[in-house]
Amino acid sequence: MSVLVDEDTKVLVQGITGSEGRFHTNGMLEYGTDVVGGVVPGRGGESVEGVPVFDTVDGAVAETGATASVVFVPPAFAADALFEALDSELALVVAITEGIPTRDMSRVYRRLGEVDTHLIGPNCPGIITPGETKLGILPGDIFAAGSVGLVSRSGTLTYQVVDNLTARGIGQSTAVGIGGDPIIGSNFIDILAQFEADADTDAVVMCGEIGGEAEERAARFIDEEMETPVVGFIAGRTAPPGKRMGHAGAIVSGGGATGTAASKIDALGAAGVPVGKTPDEVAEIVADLH
Amino acid sequence: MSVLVDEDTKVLVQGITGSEGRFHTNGMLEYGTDVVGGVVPGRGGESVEGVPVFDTVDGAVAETGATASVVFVPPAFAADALFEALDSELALVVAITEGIPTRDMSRVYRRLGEVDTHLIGPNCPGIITPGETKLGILPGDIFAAGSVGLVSRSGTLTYQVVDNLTARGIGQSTAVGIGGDPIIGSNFIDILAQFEADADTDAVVMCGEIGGEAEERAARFIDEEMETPVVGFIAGRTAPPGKRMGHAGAIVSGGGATGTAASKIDALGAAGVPVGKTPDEVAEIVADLH
Amino acid sequence: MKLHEYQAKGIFSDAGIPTPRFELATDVDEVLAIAEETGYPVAIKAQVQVGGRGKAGGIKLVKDETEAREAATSILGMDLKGYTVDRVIVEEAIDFVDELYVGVTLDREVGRPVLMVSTEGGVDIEAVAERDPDAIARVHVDPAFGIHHYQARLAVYRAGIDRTVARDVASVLTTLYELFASRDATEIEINPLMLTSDGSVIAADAVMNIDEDALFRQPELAEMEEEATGDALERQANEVGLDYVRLDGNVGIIGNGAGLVMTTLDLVDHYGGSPANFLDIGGGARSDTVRNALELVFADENADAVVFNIFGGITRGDEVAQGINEAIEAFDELPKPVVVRIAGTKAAEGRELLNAERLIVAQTLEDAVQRAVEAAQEVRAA
Amino acid sequence: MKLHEYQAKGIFSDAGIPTPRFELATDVDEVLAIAEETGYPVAIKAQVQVGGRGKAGGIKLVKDETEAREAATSILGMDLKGYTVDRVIVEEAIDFVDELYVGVTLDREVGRPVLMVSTEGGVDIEAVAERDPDAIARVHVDPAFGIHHYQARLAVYRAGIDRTVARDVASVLTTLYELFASRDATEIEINPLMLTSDGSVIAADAVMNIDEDALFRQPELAEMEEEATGDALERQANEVGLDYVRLDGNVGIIGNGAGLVMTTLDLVDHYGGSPANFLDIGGGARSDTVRNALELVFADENADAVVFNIFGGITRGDEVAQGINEAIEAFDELPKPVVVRIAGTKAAEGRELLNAERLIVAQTLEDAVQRAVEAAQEVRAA
Repeated sequence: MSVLVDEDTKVLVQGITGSEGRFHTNGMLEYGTDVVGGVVPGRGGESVEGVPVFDTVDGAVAETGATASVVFVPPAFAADALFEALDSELALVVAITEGIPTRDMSRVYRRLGEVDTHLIGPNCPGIITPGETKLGILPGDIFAAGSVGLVSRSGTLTYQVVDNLTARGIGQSTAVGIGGDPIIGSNFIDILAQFEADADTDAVVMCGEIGGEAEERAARFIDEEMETPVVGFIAGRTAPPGKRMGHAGAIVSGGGATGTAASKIDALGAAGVPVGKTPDEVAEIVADLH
Repeated sequence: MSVLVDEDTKVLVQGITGSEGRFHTNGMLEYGTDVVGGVVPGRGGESVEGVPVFDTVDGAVAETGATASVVFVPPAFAADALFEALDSELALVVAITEGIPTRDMSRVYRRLGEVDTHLIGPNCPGIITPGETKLGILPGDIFAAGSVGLVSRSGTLTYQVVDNLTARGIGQSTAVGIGGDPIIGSNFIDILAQFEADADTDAVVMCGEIGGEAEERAARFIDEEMETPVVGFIAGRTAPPGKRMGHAGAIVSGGGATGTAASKIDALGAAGVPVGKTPDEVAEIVADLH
Repeated sequence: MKLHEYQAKGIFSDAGIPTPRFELATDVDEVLAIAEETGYPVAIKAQVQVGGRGKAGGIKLVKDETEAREAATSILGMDLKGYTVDRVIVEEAIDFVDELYVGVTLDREVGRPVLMVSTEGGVDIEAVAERDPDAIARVHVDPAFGIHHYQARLAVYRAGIDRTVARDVASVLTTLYELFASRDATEIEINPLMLTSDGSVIAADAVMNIDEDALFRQPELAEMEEEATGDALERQANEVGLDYVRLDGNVGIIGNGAGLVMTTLDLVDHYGGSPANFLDIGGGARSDTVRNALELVFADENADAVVFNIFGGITRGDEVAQGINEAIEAFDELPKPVVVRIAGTKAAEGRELLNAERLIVAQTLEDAVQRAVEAAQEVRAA
Repeated sequence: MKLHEYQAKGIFSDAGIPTPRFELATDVDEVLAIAEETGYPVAIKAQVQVGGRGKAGGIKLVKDETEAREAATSILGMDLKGYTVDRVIVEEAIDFVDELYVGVTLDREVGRPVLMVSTEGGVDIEAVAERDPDAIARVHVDPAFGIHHYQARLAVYRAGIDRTVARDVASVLTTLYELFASRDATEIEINPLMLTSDGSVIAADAVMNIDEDALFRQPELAEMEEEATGDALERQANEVGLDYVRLDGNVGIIGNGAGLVMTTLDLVDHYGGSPANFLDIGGGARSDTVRNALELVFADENADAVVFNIFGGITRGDEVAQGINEAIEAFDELPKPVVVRIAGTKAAEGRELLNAERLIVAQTLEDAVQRAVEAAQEVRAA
């Protein structure tokens, strides 16, 4: 009834002693996430919110049997923490950190291609399987368990769509915020493939936005590889070309044939994906599917 | 009747306009090697010994259908040439160049693990399938076609052993000089595996020398994986510990349990590999096998 | 963060890439003095961080003092796509026989830098890319290994650069890549790279965009950022750490999270309004951030009403409401109608708390946007 | 190429690794002056490029001028494993509470650099490695990416270094790796890395071996190489670009190719002789190289006869013979019997050509070695 994470996921928090790490560790524990350890070099032997702290990921994995990690390490040190996580062969790494230099992520992404680990983010809200576990900073109480998968480049927009879904009584199997940075560990296709393979996900909501070609490629994937119905939403339909809208992903390059909201909506439409004009219309379309 | 190269191998020479490159291109052409092109940046459009020169390996492969390359590029530029060859997806690259910095080779070796190309060398005499083709600087006329494979870390020692084999009427399927540098593209095991898989190689001569553990590991491989009989030779039985004997491979570290001639001869013996005391004794043992 | 041409050119030149001689000037007399010293003809080029300066009249080639004075007078102080030109460079004119394009950018699709070379320099390279993609040779660089020299050569030979200058162009390209990596650039290009009659190459323009997330380790470039000019309101936003994007409608928009703010823009349009701006205040809603955001939109003469759309997320709705109430206390009077919508965790409690006397409290996103559009129409009609 | 301790320590210190104060001295007065300036106690350490200096009496800790004079007098000029000590360093004595080991070397088995850390510093690390391999923490570095900081930490924590100094030790290790990569080292280590009572770390020794194949891009280190001391004959060989390895037998050996020369050594032993040296003249046999090689072996008082074993390979046997004939013309008289064996391409023609009046011409490798062993025995007996 979920992808990538469930109640058995054993979670490390890298950067657990920082204010963000500590705060969200608490939030995860409250949600029921099995946080088995934290990692902060030089702080091994301490504990945070009752969770033991280790000096290295390697040591933490050996001691706790962790299978996943959530990274709150500050941008200047985040890439190092990600390499450490990838080299420790965790099944899943969720990078919450915002503002990691693109050059660092380019190297991390290169390494990611060589290991079996899934990386979500960076600069993302994380991943949640409602009622079981959450890895990241998503507000647990707006989610409800169910069978609709959700994948989104954006944080609060994800919450908005979930809110509309939950309000209509539509629960979620797993929701994944993949982040909007220029280089991210998992793209739409990676997550859509997970949902397609999940017997308990019977529809998927995909929230995209202007910039890049990720939505266009996802549309081709949906068309060619997916049976599970997908409903789309694209933010930025009214954004003028050449203006940068907040995070790096949200920019429309002037004159290009791709990257615009129109191009994305057309591509999704051609793949048979209905695209809602408002978040609530998305929920309405999903409700009609059921 | 051979491994890695045969009469169909189409060969590029990287560094063909240098004196070494030109000289040995001539030698290869005389031996019958199908040298289809040379590569020297800025010299595209010229020709050397009737062979067309290209500016890039990529361009040369596109134009000639080359499947292998021999590298004579000077040490300071050799790693760049090797990366270029590896990225062009040639089946085989033979690096003759002596004196490539170890750091450069460490990076090349890292890249090698990601591609399907076989690399022989560097600092090696090359590879020959007698009567068909040679890639490198081996003196063709001491070889004779036959069914004994030969793999060696050393150049002139290879020739010596071949000379003894040929003198006794024992021809060779393919002979490979893998080079004696600290980091080489193909080790004994890589080549032994090729010979084991070759229906027309019915015995293998392996010439090792002191230093490192390559022979010990090869012995384990022979013991566990090979049906084809192997005859060994180890140079440096009388070399005193701690002295460096010419190339980087030939040094016995003081006191270590491996790396000495005794350790290598013991390991081979334990794997059922007879080890000749002189090159001629090697040939004699091979003759007895036949 | 886009560097000025003169900044990027200085960096290129320090790294060994040949550039024309140039000097920065901020008034007409300075322009004339430098031109005299350099020797006519010279180019006078507006230093503003927008594309298409040439077409917009921001670049003039002048052959004597009269022309120079005229050009300097017209360029300095001119409005170039919303930016006031306050400095120009005066640059030696180059006698060229050909114009090439060389650049390095991040290819997001593969997460790697890509080298680009074309013989079609001196024109809009994006137009070239669209018209004839094969006219640009592209070679990706592995970010683990960094550039191999052969890759620069490969790009140059593939692009069909003449063999006589191939080595020089490859060398410039290699240097560009090294700057791209060492300076945390996201884009770096020379267009045109001029080919002179004596067979040498020279960078006639210089573009360099820096990854703002990497400025913490690029102190020298971070200082340059401070020199950047911009729209007054955008500068004011920058000073308080916000990113204010001006648009041309009349409904001011504040929200948290780029995707949600864009969605708010889309809904404004959907309900017949037109967004005046884009303003993302990020996670949570601390009262000082809210106040700064409101001040910016209040100062924007285009915005007739404001919609404030916050999704609580981790921050609880009641806390958000508290922050907003505190923020508006700083204003004796709210100069424009402000519609507030709080959603997410404890949203109902938050809405209860909001100061309904001064704010228009909306229930849903749709409701909020519709009321803001109406309010703006009323203000406009008044 | 192994650097002197003082050279390596200088490089470490420039890179920010804490080292004791030290100065180089070449005579006793200098030693005393530096010791006075530094303040007793000081360590006086022979600068020769061999291991086990301490055990051999090449390192002395002295507490006053009397001891310093005595130590300096005994160390300067002493013979240390065949090397004459012509310089020492005078170094501040460190009051330490623990000794660690940190190093970086190439792991040939995987073709990658490996970081090494142990709490068992100050002793022979190879002995530790053999006795208790787990006492040394090892972490490989990917040569494409270079070191990640976490890798240094991982090695340090795995080795069980105390948390209070872990950060400092990891920082030293990271610097060592960066030197390893940027200076083309093949081995680099600090043994011991001392831990002082105030909780800081300091490099009490410094080992750095440089890849000779990379000296072309390490001009600063290439200059250091010239300072290296060595056996006179080995130095003479170096000057003509050859590598002369002294052994303790009486049959001089020259050949082309390391494997073949080693095989010749083995055969000398096999036939009851004992090799006096190892001398590889590389590919071909140009007459000046042959002459240089012969001069070296003639100058080696241990060698009573010489076996010259050349496998023609690409170079034809007749050309080799020509080169040898030309080379021996430079000698009025050959001071020792020289047995020559030419094999390979055109070997028969070559043997025909050889000057049989001055040289002993052998047919096979076995033949050549046996005749050289006999000749040496005869000389010895005479």
